[in-house]
Amino acid sequence: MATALTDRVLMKGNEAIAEAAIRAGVQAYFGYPITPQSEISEYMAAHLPEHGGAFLQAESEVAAINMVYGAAGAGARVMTSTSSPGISLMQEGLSYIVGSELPCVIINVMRGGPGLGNIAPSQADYFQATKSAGHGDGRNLVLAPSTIQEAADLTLLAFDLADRYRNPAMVLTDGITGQMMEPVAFREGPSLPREVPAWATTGAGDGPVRLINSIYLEPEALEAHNQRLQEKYRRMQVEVRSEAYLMDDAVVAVAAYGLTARIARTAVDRARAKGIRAGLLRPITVYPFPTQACADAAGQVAGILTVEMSAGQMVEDVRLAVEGRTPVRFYGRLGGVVPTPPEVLAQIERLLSEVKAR
Amino acid sequence: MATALTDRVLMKGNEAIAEAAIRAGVQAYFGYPITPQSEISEYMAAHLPEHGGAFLQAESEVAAINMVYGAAGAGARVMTSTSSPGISLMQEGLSYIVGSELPCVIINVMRGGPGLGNIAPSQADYFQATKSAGHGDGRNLVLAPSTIQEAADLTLLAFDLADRYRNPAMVLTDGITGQMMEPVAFREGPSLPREVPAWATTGAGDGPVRLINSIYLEPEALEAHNQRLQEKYRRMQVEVRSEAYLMDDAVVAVAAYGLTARIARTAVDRARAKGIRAGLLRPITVYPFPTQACADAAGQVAGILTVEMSAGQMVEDVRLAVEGRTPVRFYGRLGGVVPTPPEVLAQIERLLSEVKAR
Amino acid sequence: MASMELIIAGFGGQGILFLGEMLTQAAILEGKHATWMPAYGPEQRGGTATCTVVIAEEPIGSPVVADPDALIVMNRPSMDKFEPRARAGAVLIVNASMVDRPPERADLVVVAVDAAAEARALDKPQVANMVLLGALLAARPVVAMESVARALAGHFPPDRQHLVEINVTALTRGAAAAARQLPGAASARVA
Amino acid sequence: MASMELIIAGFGGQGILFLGEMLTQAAILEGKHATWMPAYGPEQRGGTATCTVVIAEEPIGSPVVADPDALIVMNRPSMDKFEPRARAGAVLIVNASMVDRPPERADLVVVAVDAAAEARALDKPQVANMVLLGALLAARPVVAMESVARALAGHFPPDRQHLVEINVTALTRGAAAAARQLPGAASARVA
Amino acid sequence: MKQVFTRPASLAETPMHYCPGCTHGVAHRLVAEVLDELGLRGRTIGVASVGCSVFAYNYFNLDFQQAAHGRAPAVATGIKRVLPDRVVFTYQGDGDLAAIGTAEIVHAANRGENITVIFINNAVYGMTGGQMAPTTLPGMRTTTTPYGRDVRVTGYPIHVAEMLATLKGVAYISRVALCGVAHITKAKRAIRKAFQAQLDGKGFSLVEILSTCPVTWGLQPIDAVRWLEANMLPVFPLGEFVTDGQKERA
Amino acid sequence: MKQVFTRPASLAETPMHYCPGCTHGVAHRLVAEVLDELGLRGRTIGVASVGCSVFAYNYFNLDFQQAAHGRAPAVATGIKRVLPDRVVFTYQGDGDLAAIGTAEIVHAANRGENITVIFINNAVYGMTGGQMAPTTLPGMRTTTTPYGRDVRVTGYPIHVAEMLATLKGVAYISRVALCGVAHITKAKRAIRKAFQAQLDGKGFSLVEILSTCPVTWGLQPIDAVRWLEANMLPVFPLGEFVTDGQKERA
Amino acid sequence: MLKVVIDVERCKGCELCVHYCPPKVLAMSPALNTRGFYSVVLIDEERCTSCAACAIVCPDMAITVYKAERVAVR
Amino acid sequence: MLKVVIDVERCKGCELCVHYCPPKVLAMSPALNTRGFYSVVLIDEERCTSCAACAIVCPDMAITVYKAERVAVR
Ligand SMILES: Cc1ncc(C[n+]2csc(CCOP(=O)(O)OP(=O)(O)O)c2C)c(N)n1
Ligand SMILES: Cc1ncc(C[n+]2csc(CCOP(=O)(O)OP(=O)(O)O)c2C)c(N)n1
Ligand code: SF4
Ligand code: SF4
Ligand code: SF4
Ligand code: SF4
Ligand code: SF4
Ligand code: SF4
Ligand SMILES: [Mg+2]
Ligand SMILES: [Mg+2]
Repeated sequence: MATALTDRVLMKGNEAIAEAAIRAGVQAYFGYPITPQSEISEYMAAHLPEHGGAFLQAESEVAAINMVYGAAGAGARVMTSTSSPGISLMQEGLSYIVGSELPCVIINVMRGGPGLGNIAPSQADYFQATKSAGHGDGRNLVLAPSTIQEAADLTLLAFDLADRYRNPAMVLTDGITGQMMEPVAFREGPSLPREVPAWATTGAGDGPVRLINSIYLEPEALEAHNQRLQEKYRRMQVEVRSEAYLMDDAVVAVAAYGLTARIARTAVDRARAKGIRAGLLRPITVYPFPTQACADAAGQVAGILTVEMSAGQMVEDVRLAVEGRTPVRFYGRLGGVVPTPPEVLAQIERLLSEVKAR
Repeated sequence: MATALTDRVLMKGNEAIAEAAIRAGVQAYFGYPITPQSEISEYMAAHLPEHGGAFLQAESEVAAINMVYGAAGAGARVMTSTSSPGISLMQEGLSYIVGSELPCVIINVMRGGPGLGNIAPSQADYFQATKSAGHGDGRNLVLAPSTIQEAADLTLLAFDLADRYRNPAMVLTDGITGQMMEPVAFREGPSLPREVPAWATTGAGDGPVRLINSIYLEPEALEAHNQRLQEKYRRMQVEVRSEAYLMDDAVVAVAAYGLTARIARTAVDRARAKGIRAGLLRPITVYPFPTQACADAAGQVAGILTVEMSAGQMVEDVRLAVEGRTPVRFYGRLGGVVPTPPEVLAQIERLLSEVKAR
Repeated sequence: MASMELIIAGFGGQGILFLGEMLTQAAILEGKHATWMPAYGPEQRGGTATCTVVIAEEPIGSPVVADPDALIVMNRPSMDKFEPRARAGAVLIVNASMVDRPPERADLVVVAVDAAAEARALDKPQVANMVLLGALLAARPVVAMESVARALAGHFPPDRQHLVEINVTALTRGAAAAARQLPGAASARVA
Repeated sequence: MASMELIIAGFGGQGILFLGEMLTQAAILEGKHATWMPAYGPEQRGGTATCTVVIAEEPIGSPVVADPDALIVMNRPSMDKFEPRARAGAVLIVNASMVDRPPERADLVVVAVDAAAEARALDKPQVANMVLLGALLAARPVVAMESVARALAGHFPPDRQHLVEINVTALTRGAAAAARQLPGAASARVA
Repeated sequence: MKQVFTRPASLAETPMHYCPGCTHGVAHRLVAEVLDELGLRGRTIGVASVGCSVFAYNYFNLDFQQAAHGRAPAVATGIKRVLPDRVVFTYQGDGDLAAIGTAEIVHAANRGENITVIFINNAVYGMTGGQMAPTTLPGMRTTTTPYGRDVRVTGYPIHVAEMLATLKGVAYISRVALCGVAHITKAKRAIRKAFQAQLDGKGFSLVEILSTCPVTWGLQPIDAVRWLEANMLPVFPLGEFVTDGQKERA
Repeated sequence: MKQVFTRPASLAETPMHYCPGCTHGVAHRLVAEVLDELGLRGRTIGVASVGCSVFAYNYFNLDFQQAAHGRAPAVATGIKRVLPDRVVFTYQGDGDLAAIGTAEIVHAANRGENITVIFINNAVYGMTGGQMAPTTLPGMRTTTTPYGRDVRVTGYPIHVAEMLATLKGVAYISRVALCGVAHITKAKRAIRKAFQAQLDGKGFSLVEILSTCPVTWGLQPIDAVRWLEANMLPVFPLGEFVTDGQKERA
Repeated sequence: MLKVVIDVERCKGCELCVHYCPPKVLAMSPALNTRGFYSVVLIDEERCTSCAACAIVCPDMAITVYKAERVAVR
Repeated sequence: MLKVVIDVERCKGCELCVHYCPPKVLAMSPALNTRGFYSVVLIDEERCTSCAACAIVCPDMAITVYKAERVAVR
């Protein structure tokens, strides 16, 4: 799989995601334009039909997610992409998708909120993505790429995980990762065409009929269904992925994901350059969350600094993992402002001095 | 304010909420039918016009929440009500409402999910209600009544808090509390008509124009706006409310809200009858969450049992408050199944024996 | 006895919710605490209906009852479903017109009333539910019959007040039928 | 020097994103790591445009640069906004045709090129951006001019390959103009 | 003895949960008969909506998807786009299709989405207990118009067939009623034409079916049929609004 | 010297962010002139939508609300229901109104909601960079129809004015175009009639305005106007579709 | 076998068939089925024409209709 | 004062006014405004009829039009 660095192509994150999906064998894409992710739709419009897939611009995000439901239920590899307000509109559909256990991929290129906000990068939809898929107790699998290479790789992985667990998989990224360019090398997806699942409503033949459904009128039946789902979420824990950078001898850890993680990485490098033993703990899956990795770090470091482009969301998962065993501090920028390496470095130093003072 | 017990009227929770809203001076109601809360709409249809208010059945929950936005922005006391799938559909509108800082009241009579689920009671929308109002970093104020009297009282309070903080306030309840009857005595709301806020777009006169808006294109401007919002959420912490029942000498605490809390209360009574020093910690506001009350309890009891009609949501807030200082166990029923007092009692006993075994 | 955890179960259309409501209202008129909780099946018609009523002197915790100390079962499926859940010593009122088997448990106070027949005797089939409520109150006088009469009076609009009487008559008929089956003390209370 | 954190800023329509892309592509062709990050204002036309390019031998952390070590400023507002942010010792390439003031800081390596005039001299106003890139590479040869030429060749479709030459010419003109202002060592590298 | 009336194979044995006399059951049977007659059972996918017909999947002997309230046309689009050679239909009520699902039905029609829509107009939200629908008649009492629908406040009964008939993607649209044998027979013909349009690849087809809801109307079943005849027929004229849309427009 | 052309008072001084030659600016001015002439400045509330006109509130000298994408008619409804004696209008693009906002516009119209809608049809999503709109012409290239709009896949340009004209709650609907002085003058007359209908309490009024988007069409402003004349006028016929709806129907 | 066979357990007693039977040969039975509904009986088979109107209007597919087979006389 | 006054800073150089001026008395100016747009000049005031066509088509309200006031001769 190792690719010579020069074999890589320079691509926007949005386009790399679209291309990765095509290579993963996506058979249908339904979406509605919204900045900063419209390039995904545009790339699909230009290229998916030539690969035999269906591209359709839906009349809204509500329609798009329900088209995804229909196509996924009919057994196709399918995806949609949008940005924050669009994800809000998809909450009901997502809940139906988790309830009916349909595999599909959703891309959220987060932008500044709340409301119309702006089109600058953000990480303020973390709770919405990780804590629940709409109403009810459903969950999305959530993958958070930090580079464009990873955006492509995780898009591919998202399709596989979605199929493996019959569950929506979300790639949670941001306006900068969507809009920036970086070299990327593509891997090919699973063998095409993948098998049509037996549960899919393909209207084929005279065998027993198939049903895609989330209504269970009897509480006991709905409870049993939910228990199955919860049991599945527990099984998903094996998919947890995270990266530890310079954590071996770290006395202070930065926890961050996505764009913020790579900014934090530069800050960690600068801290090391100043002789501070900082490390980076980077969740790659944010649901399932790398609780164990955080808990382990808690036993080692003098403090954890969580950095997000939000008012503090992932930091709750860090705190839940750490359970008070080490101080957890938070640094966030809001509304599309991106933290810079010097800012993060300053926070690392501040955390250290705070910890020492105690 | 004390009312003779016999002055009370027997009413369904849904109707009591509607009547309380009318007494609070609600000027407009927009909603879309959904079980188990349609009685709220029906009561409003029958009675709001005679109080000079506007009742309109919207074409959807999406339309309803945006009508609420318009009416709230025009300075009216306004509310909507729905149940879980409808709340999912309102996520974008809610995010606009928090972003534009509009006061309004939203009732969520939770039902079994995910997806279409069923119409039985549930508490599985806790994360959705408390962690974020749609995309972005916005928050709802969230009140969780445990009796019908409290449903009426908290509805009234919701209007006041909404106005005080220019923020949506949600009454988070469930299908049983909405459908059951219990005696209720009504308090009158704030002086009517309340003053039209100066920021409202009333199209009145030739003064400076007013604007209701959530777009701030410059990241720095949106960050400043968000910081104002976060500062407001910090101020809201003074509104935290919870009830401690038999906690003074408790060695084990049950944490539960809403319907589950009253079931837990019976279980606590039965535990006491068996000589177990159990107590109940009941959040009344779930956002802001009574973190301090939980933290205090953590210092006192040998363990906390959190009971919910969900797969475990509020328990995260309990854990965040407790920070590992006492074991926190969870007992949940799903999909519309309601935990019974004997089940909860068994869990209390189990927690105690577990704790003793250590 | 001032408290009760009652489940009423049967077909939709048998007046189950109304029975529960009148009982609950009667308790409230007496200054007690009370909750009324319905549970329906999905169908608009012909489904099953259940109603749980809790009456107590203290504020009520759970309106949900797992192990009732009183039961009114209006049809066979309800009998099959709820009999096993009753607390030891609970009162079980059986609608003999619709339940074709005797109870299996020996630890319950059982009263079987042919409510349909009693109601037919009054020429008002709709009041079978009040017959059963009367039977319940005979066995477990958690509220006074008089309070139920007041609740009924409060329920019917002015132009339908004449219906109060027939309902009260049904109540007393049910109580009388039950009294015949109950040990002396309880029947004395009914009189 | 093998790494660079560059911000290019000016009006939309000045070819800023393209400049950045060609530089980034050149770095990649040399096997380096590189990121290109745009930032626009809300307007479809006439707004401001910024592009950040980071080039490094190691995987790149932050694609966001707070304190650039290289700057190309294409108009006065960009000069005002970004000059104060440059790291000490950074290279500052000034588009003299649009920036009507000298820099205020003394700790920067400044090269001012009248890019419009240079491009006009080539009868191709559109290549002003390449003139500035040439100037940058003269001052900070983070990639070889040759690699930019290859990037340009890779960019233009077959029927527009003739445009490669004029762009390369603009590059070298810019480099030459810069060389005249730079201390000996740097200008030697350009040759 | 020859059997002259048989249950269609596309219908399952499961007894239906509908209220006594509710014509949802008749509509189900007509669709199933048409699918049988056209030989489509093995290649059809139905989409159930949210309304009293939410359990339609239990009654049809077909692959089915249950769609979110109002979104059946989007779900059907998703299916049809990935399985263009299958027959796809939705079965939707007037709350589902004409209120919350307005955008989805309009755009499926406008795209000429090659699906068939069975649209049950009973002038009310049946499943949730009888609230006003967009098709509720002026003056009609429902639980959310307790004093009768006031058109000045809530507008007029919406004419879905006529509105969609203005869209170019539509191949077939008609309105029929389930009152009496003759109308039921006509309704079946309309349903057949609608599916035939899909089979011919002509685009979007829809049959609006005036149906009874005895329970929420508060009427005995036969009185409900009479009420439909007396009150709904004058407001919702029967007939074919588009018969060969795509051809005309090609 | 007498000033024969003045900025209307209902318009603020703020320079507009629209691209050179974009006729959004003309539409703004016409609305403001009408509000001035009818003396409505002090009692009007505008609702901006999501599209290039999202900042309309900066340009109108009026109380304004900015609505979520497509939901302006619902927001306007909320305002009008609590302030029935104020004048309320929405300003929406074709993506906003005819795609995501279809349900809200149809139901506002059907309810006869007493508001005025200014509907800018430029056949494209301007703000997001030129994707297909429901009104995009057959064969037209956009960023999501890179090979031209294929009507078999995406359907036909939707005719909003004609579709809404079938609804009974509508008092006034017309379609005008912003190409040249005569058309602009007619457009203003239509806008005036629409607001007059609201003032007269007649119900829902809408003016569909064919407008240019030079940038995403890839044309110079004057070529964009010519393109509109040559390509949009034949597809979207101008005229009045409903002129006194409520009266006719009363 | 009767010309009209009613599946009593499917019947919900809506009476639509009774109303639409042209010769009026159907009637409500006084017996309840296990779901609590009265169902329908054929009271005059003689006059039944096997026209199937009852089955066509029955919403619950509770009716099967048979016709005496006659050898077609061409 | 000129009959047609152009607010150079508002003008975006779209040329619509130039095109729609009946006597063609407007032209693009070679100067850029501070926002980077070329703007418009009145090149032949004599022939300007103060018809306001330019102002009516201008999307940016960059044009004010004046007319010489004549005493009305009735
Ligand atoms: C998002 C959402 N909103 C509301 C509901 C509640 N709901 C269920 S069915 C229904 C309306 C059904 O009416 P209709 O479509 O006319 O079907 P009918 O029952 O009359 O056949 C509603 C509003 C829901 N399930 N989901
Ligand atoms: C829920 C949601 N979806 C998508 C968007 C992105 N978006 C912004 S404007 C727009 C379309 C604008 O097109 P139109 O309404 O035609 O207005 P125009 O810009 O052409 O004037 C879209 C899709 C959004 N802001 N919110
Ligand atoms: S409520 Fe109405 S539509 Fe629903 S099943 Fe009953 S009669 Fe039919
Ligand atoms: S993108 Fe189009 S509609 Fe938007 S401002 Fe520019 S020209 Fe106007
Ligand atoms: S077949 Fe015809 S005649 Fe015989 S019972 Fe049925 S409707 Fe009546
Ligand atoms: S129509 Fe069908 S369900 Fe109704 S009474 Fe006749 S047989 Fe029974
Ligand atoms: S007023 Fe008329 S004549 Fe004068 S410049 Fe303008 S368009 Fe031309
Ligand atoms: S129409 Fe207006 S903006 Fe365009 S060139 Fe003329 S004055 Fe300038
Ligand atoms: Mg209906
Ligand atoms: Mg547009």
